[in-house]
Amino acid sequence: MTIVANKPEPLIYELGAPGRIGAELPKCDVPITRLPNRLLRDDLKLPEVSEVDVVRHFTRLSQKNYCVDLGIYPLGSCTMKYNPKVNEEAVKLPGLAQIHPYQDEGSAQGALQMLYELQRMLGEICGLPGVTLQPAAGAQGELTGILIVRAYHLARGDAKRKKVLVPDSAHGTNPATSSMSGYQVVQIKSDARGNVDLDDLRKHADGETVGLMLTNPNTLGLFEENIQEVCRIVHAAGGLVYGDGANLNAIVGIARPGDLGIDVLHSNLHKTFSVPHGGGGPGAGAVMVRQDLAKFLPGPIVVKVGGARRSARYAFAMPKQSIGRVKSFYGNFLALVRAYVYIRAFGKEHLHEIAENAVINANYLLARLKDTYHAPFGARRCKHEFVLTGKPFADKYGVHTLDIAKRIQDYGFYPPTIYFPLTVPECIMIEPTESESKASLDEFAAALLKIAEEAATNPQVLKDAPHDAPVTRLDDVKAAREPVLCYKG
Amino acid sequence: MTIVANKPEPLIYELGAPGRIGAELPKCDVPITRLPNRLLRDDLKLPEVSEVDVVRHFTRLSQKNYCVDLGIYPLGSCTMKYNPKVNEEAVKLPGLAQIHPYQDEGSAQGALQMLYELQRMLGEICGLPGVTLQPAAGAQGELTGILIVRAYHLARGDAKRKKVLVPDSAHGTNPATSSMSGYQVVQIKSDARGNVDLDDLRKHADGETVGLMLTNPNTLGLFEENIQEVCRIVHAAGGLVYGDGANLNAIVGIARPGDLGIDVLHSNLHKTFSVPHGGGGPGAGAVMVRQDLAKFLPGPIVVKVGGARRSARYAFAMPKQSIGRVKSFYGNFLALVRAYVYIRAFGKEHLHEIAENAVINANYLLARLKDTYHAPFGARRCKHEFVLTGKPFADKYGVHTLDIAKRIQDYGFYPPTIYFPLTVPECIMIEPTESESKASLDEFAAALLKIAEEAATNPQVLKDAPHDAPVTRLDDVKAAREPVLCYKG
Amino acid sequence: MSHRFIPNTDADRAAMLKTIGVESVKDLFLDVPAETLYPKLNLPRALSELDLLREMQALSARNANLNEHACFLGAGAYNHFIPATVPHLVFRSEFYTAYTPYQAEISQGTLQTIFEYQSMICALTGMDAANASHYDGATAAAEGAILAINQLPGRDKVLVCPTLHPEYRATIRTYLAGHAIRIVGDEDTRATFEQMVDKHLDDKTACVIVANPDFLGQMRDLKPYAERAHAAGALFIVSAYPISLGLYKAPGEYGADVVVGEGQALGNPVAFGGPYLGIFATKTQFIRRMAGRLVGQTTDTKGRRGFVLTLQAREQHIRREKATSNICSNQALCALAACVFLATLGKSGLRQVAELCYHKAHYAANKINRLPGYRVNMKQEFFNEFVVECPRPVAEINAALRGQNIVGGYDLSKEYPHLGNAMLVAVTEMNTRDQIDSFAKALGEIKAKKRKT
Amino acid sequence: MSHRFIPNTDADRAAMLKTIGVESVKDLFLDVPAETLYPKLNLPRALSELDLLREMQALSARNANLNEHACFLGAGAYNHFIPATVPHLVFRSEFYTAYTPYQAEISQGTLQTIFEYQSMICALTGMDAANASHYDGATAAAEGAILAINQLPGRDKVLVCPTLHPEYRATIRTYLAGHAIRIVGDEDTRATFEQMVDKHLDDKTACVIVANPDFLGQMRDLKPYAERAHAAGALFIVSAYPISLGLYKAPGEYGADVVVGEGQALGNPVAFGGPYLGIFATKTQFIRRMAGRLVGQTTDTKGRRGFVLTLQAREQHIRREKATSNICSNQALCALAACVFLATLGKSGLRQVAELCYHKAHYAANKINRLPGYRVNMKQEFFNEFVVECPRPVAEINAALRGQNIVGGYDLSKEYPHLGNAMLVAVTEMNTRDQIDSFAKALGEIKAKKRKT
Ligand SMILES: Cc1ncc(COP(=O)(O)O)c(C=O)c1O
Ligand SMILES: Cc1ncc(COP(=O)(O)O)c(C=O)c1O
Repeated sequence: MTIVANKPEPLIYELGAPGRIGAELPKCDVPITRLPNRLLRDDLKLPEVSEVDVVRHFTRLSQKNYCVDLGIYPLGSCTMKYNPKVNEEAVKLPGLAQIHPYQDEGSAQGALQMLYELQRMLGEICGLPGVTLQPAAGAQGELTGILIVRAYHLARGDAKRKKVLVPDSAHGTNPATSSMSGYQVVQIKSDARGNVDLDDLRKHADGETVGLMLTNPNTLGLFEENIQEVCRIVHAAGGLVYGDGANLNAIVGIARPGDLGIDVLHSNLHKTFSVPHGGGGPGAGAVMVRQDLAKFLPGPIVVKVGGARRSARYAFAMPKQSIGRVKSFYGNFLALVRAYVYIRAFGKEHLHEIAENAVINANYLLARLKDTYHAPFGARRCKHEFVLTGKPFADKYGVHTLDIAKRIQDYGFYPPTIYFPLTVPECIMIEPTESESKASLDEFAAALLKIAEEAATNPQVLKDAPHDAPVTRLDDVKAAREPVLCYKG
Repeated sequence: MTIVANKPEPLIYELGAPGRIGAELPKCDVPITRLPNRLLRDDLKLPEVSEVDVVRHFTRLSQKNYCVDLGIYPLGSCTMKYNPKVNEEAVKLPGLAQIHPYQDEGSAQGALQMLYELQRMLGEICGLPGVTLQPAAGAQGELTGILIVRAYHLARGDAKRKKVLVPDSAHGTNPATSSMSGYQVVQIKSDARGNVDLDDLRKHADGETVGLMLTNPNTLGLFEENIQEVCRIVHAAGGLVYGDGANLNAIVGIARPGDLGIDVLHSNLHKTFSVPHGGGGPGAGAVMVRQDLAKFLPGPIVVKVGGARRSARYAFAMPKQSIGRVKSFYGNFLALVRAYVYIRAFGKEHLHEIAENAVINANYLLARLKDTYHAPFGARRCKHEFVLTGKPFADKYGVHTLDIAKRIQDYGFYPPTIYFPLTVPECIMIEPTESESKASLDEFAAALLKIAEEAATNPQVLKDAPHDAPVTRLDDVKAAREPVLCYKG
Repeated sequence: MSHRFIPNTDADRAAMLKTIGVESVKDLFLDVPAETLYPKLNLPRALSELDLLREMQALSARNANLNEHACFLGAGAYNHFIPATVPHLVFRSEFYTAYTPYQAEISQGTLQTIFEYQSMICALTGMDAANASHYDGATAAAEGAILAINQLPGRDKVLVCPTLHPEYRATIRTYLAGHAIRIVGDEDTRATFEQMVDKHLDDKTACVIVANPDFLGQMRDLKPYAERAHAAGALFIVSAYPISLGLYKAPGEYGADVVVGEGQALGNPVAFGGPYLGIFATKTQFIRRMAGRLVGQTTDTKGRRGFVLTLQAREQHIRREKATSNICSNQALCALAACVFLATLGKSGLRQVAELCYHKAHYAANKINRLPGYRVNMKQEFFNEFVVECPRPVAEINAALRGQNIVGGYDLSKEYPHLGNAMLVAVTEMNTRDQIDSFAKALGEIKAKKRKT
Repeated sequence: MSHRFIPNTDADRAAMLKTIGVESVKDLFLDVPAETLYPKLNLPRALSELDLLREMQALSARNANLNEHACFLGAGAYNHFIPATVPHLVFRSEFYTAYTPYQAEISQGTLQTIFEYQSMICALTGMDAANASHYDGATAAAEGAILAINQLPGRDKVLVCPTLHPEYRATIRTYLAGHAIRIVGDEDTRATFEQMVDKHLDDKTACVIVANPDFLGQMRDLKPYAERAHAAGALFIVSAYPISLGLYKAPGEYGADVVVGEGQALGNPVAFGGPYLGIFATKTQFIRRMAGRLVGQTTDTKGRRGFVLTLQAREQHIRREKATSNICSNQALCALAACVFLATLGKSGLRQVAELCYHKAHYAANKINRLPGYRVNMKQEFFNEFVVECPRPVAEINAALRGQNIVGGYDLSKEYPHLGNAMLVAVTEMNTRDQIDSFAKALGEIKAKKRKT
């Protein structure tokens, strides 16, 4: 509600009063035991508010947020698709939400079966049959994957490989993962068409190469045109190709990374498979590998133990040469439930429509915008997303991509990803996803075209944007210079 | 979200496109039967939208609404208290939401027990042991109650009574109910202290009098100081006193209408007992009566058939001389569940705190405002609500109560009830409820005091209000003169 | 002492009492007769949230719920699919913790959704205007009768068809108890519509109220009857089952003046009978006689479209004793559920649901009709509900079915004794073929058992 | 052909392809190797929403859920009360369908709630700064080790206590697999903390990681150990169980440099192990070495308070290979649940929960300790979890308990073989006295049974 969202909301600590309570617990129904006084705390600085205070505070705050359920959220590389509501019904079921990870396998066969089927379906969709569902997000999938590649080399007795090749357009998690895994990062150039520069790749792919981390389609939204050659080069050097499957939404059901030559892949289930993004997470980062690499997967994974359809039983098992575990338990289980529900909702008949519509939508938006905004790779068809550059506006009117992004908010939309990938100056990266209709894209395009006009005629209105949000532009520098990270009250 | 709530939202019919779908049903798993073509329709003008369209449309629309969960909602006479979230958990339970009203009583003993206990608790709280939970709202409770009074007179063979006495400050439903029941309405004056004018009452209470419909505390927020005398007068004339319990929140746990002399009472469970108001309903309007009137209650009601605590069984039964049924089935069941949960949450220890805090809050707000706004009954303590009059502002600055109400919105609050009761010119009727904290009342008072200032210094800003809502002031006259009541497309 | 639902602390209260100018809270209740103050209440003790939830779970567990039982019971309350969008959107607090949109500018959410609901109901029923809801199908029917009576002063007869829901007929009688109105037509529950009309329709008749499908499931072309009613100068009121309207002609097409109905099936759970949704729609000429809230379109001072409560001069808060009805709070949230339900299913989805009901019900009827001892009149047109003549009392059959997690049909023996051991069976899209087969099998076995003994 | 989650119609697509300038959608995939296009996928067929829900209900029904079972299992995942406010608020779409608040102005809801979460975690742990979450307790512990290693270059040893959760120790090992770091201390699971430290702590030690309460439930005053770690120049990292912090001293009070922990217990359901919440908090001096999102307070151009992601130069999207971690998506919604949980319970509520856990656990331990054949070390300080020496293998006992709808404790035989037949029992406020009594009774009977045979 406008009139409320516009008001500043106090911190929860600034609400309430001493002695006010928001919950009552049952009376203690057992005899009291003496408390160990010397170990106890004196005070606890938590809020003292009533239930109505809590509800109003967070309800009001929620209205200071944009979200997918309000409109297009075209954050490039994030695949902010619509999250079907049936997902949320499924995760409330008591036999899914209220089961303990250590309870006996025999008393959790439904959960194990679901995990098993999800492993199988993801393996099938990606063309890589070994699957772990343990990683909690894409980045953790990357770490998992690179540690599997490491295990692969070590198992062959090859300890000399130290370099991970990473294209310059890669997401920051790729190089960060490589160093977390103890490797050096070698950056590979892109060519003029946005592909991996084959010469540069050949130059660096050698006996020290652990592998290549390849995002395909890449973060420019372009499908690697030489994908098979790229994989051949890396494989010839003895390395493996790690696929960053963040952009799987572009090809899901249409082409399988495994068929393209990828050896190890993560998929951000919160992107392609509609797990809501939760304001930053949780997601899930399943990792799929070639059959011969399955023995290195972190565990436990779920296996079928005997029995045909009806009598099948499922159990947890540790792969033989497992890299270990990457977190406790079995992954973000309820996120996995959502991914499972989503895949079953599309089924084999409809799965490819996701990618088709995502790609049509991106190309359509690109077509609508590219005469006005400069599209560095506008000569190519894009996949699920595309990049524009705000450079001409910066040069001509002193209006930066940040200003454009802020102004977009005034038109009632979430802005695209900006300043990424780093290879494109003043980059604007747009991913509409298949959840948008043509009408929605037309509205969004109209706003961007209007803003382009404003950049020329009234640049200040961009620089002062946003005007209509709950706050005006916030001072990032101040926040970092004198960090205030918690309530001092 | 401001930037979204400010945009006009198309009608659902204006969204979507031919062939778009929002749901799929399971395939038909039985053989097809020929359809009776001559009875079938040709076309059905329903929306064609996808699930994401539906979700966004209604999510956006929701943000064009103020609600209790956003802040104070001081609609006088409506008791817009906070609705505890545990209520909403309870009504989702499958054994409450997913049971059929005609299923065997033996398979619904939990539901019947709950209804039985609620009947008993409401009877206890009101001091009137005969209870029906069937009425769907206060107004239907009134109809039920007056028909019970009618049945009482007829059962005594007294068919001559035709007049229902209704104080001039009564809610519109009271006179409307009287005529729906086939009676004439005789309006009774209020005296200078806001009580029923005893002389006027004596004048009209006679052998033709069916009874008196009394709201106590009345709609001025005042407790009837002569309550016992009022009841005596009516009883002496052979009439019954019907209590409109809309304002029960003022005395719940502190005084029982039955003890005060009321014979028949309805309670709006959505007011005193926290059933959420649902944008207009559903509520529930239980009716409580003296023991000797219980035989007239509409049915079925729930009775206990044999058995002590554990072995008790519950059944539906029709009271012997029942007025019949006032709707299908047994009342707004899930609303009753909420009321039950609410009463159990307070229990006998805390129930009176509801009224105490509601009354403190109202008197506090009255104290804060009465020097600035004219409080016609400011000399008296109020109960859960009070009235002000905007007349001085109208006279001095040409600013009307409507303008004040509209301006309140700009301060981020829902306005009070206005122009009711009709006995107070330019009336402003404020009911804060016990759900507000002192801090919340202080904020609200500050806004009202500021507006009073503005009325003097800048009346136009009131007349043009609201400024910050999703729309500016709407043209009621146009709506009524050329009614557009459905989408014509 | 603090309670979690009351934010004020002792300190707050003390400060407030001071501002008010009293010593203690008791001083605020001096106008209440002292002897009645603070009664000792025989109520249970307060429960924490956890204990409360456990209490409710325990109550819930003592009821047989339709998630775990196959349901063949309808008779005015139907177990239909509710898409996840419905609870998700209806239980946004902005909707469910608001009230009647008196202040239009900050209630556009509620107002626009009601306007959309009205539009959808008009589309379903073929009427010009629908109100924002009545309490349920029964009270909507009663309000329909009142509209007719008010519209046609001097006419004092209301004709109700014997196959109008028994509870609707009862409700109409209660609503009109205080008025000199004769409610006739259902004296003989076996009378056909023709017989009933022949007997009663005359120039004193204000309206004829009939259900389609009727309580026994029969679906008819009512055009001839509408014409007879109109010829006698009476209004023709149809009580319709909204899911059937996904498939069948709108009552407006065959002459209804008022369409009422139980809207529960549109996105509201069966919930032991409530809250439900009273549908009420009529033609332009009767709008000003309608009861209940109406939302109309208008513009704001900047010319933008907006919505307001309109034609309020019909209502109790303006007209008081002259109002069309005393209705104030209604079933708005159930109407919102219907609106979201109809938007989600849309044109094709509602038709699909209706067709599934039709095909499954006919499959079930055929199957049951072939069981020895059971009979269904397959000649009769029906939508998703039909009468089964049974070899034993329905109560006995239902008791046996319960043991197999089946909720059997409605026992017609009390209201329609002439039908003998008759069960009214409803089938919806929620009944799988397996469920229907098991139901038929279970019925078949009950018959068999009887033979053995 | 349309799917309910894809709004574009054939007509939309045709128009769009025309604007794009291609004939068909295939033309947009010409850069994909042709032979790989449109693989035949061995997947099940699409399901309607109703069928999907039934499928999920069937899967759910095959798991024994804790609503219907008394749970005495903890070991890192705890069945605690979740107030209704938590799901109600967390599942407002504005929160759960948003993403990382990159655009601060229209993400103030997420940002302010994270800031509040950070503040509450600081209050619980006694630290200066907390991040917006890690994946879980295990990964938070691993990131703690990495912080220490980065902070103290040249030190290549991480000391982990044998009573740190086995899965946390495993995760730390995996996380550091690619680095020349020795992870030591848990070789001998029976070693006391003193023995472990005596053996390993030296000037190569980057940090000491210890849990309080530890995996076996023991609660200790860790001050002396913190002092020893600090004396050796190492960081002291404590893994804490947040519910216990409602009662016990904050680790910051006894010298922790970093506090990590599993935050699931704060408003998140056990959910078969995820999503959970990795708590990570530290002192001001280490802030710039922290991984993960951090929210800071600032002002807008009009001077109003607002919140932004800050100190991003630590993170992968800015620093790439030099980042403190690769973490990007985190567990924000679980942190929001914790924030709402802590706000609702507040100062007194969290203490109440902790006390209930304490008293009930001690009641249970006493009771079990008195059973013949069972033993609990009542001398040892514990919060709500304790080790029970059992007369038979725990797997057998648990199998027997299952028949009585009891989920027994954690079987320690694999990870702590020296304890013999030992069961780790957790008791929370969710366990009623009745449940505890039944549990003890059932245990007692298991012993008895053995005697008979
Ligand atoms: C290309 C790419 N790789 C990896 C990631 C990291 O995934 P996550 O955020 O799930 O850890 C992202 C996230 O946005 C991404 O876009
Ligand atoms: C005093 C009074 N009486 C009766 C009613 C009617 O109650 P309901 O809206 O529940 O029908 C109201 C409703 O606001 C009221 O305030």
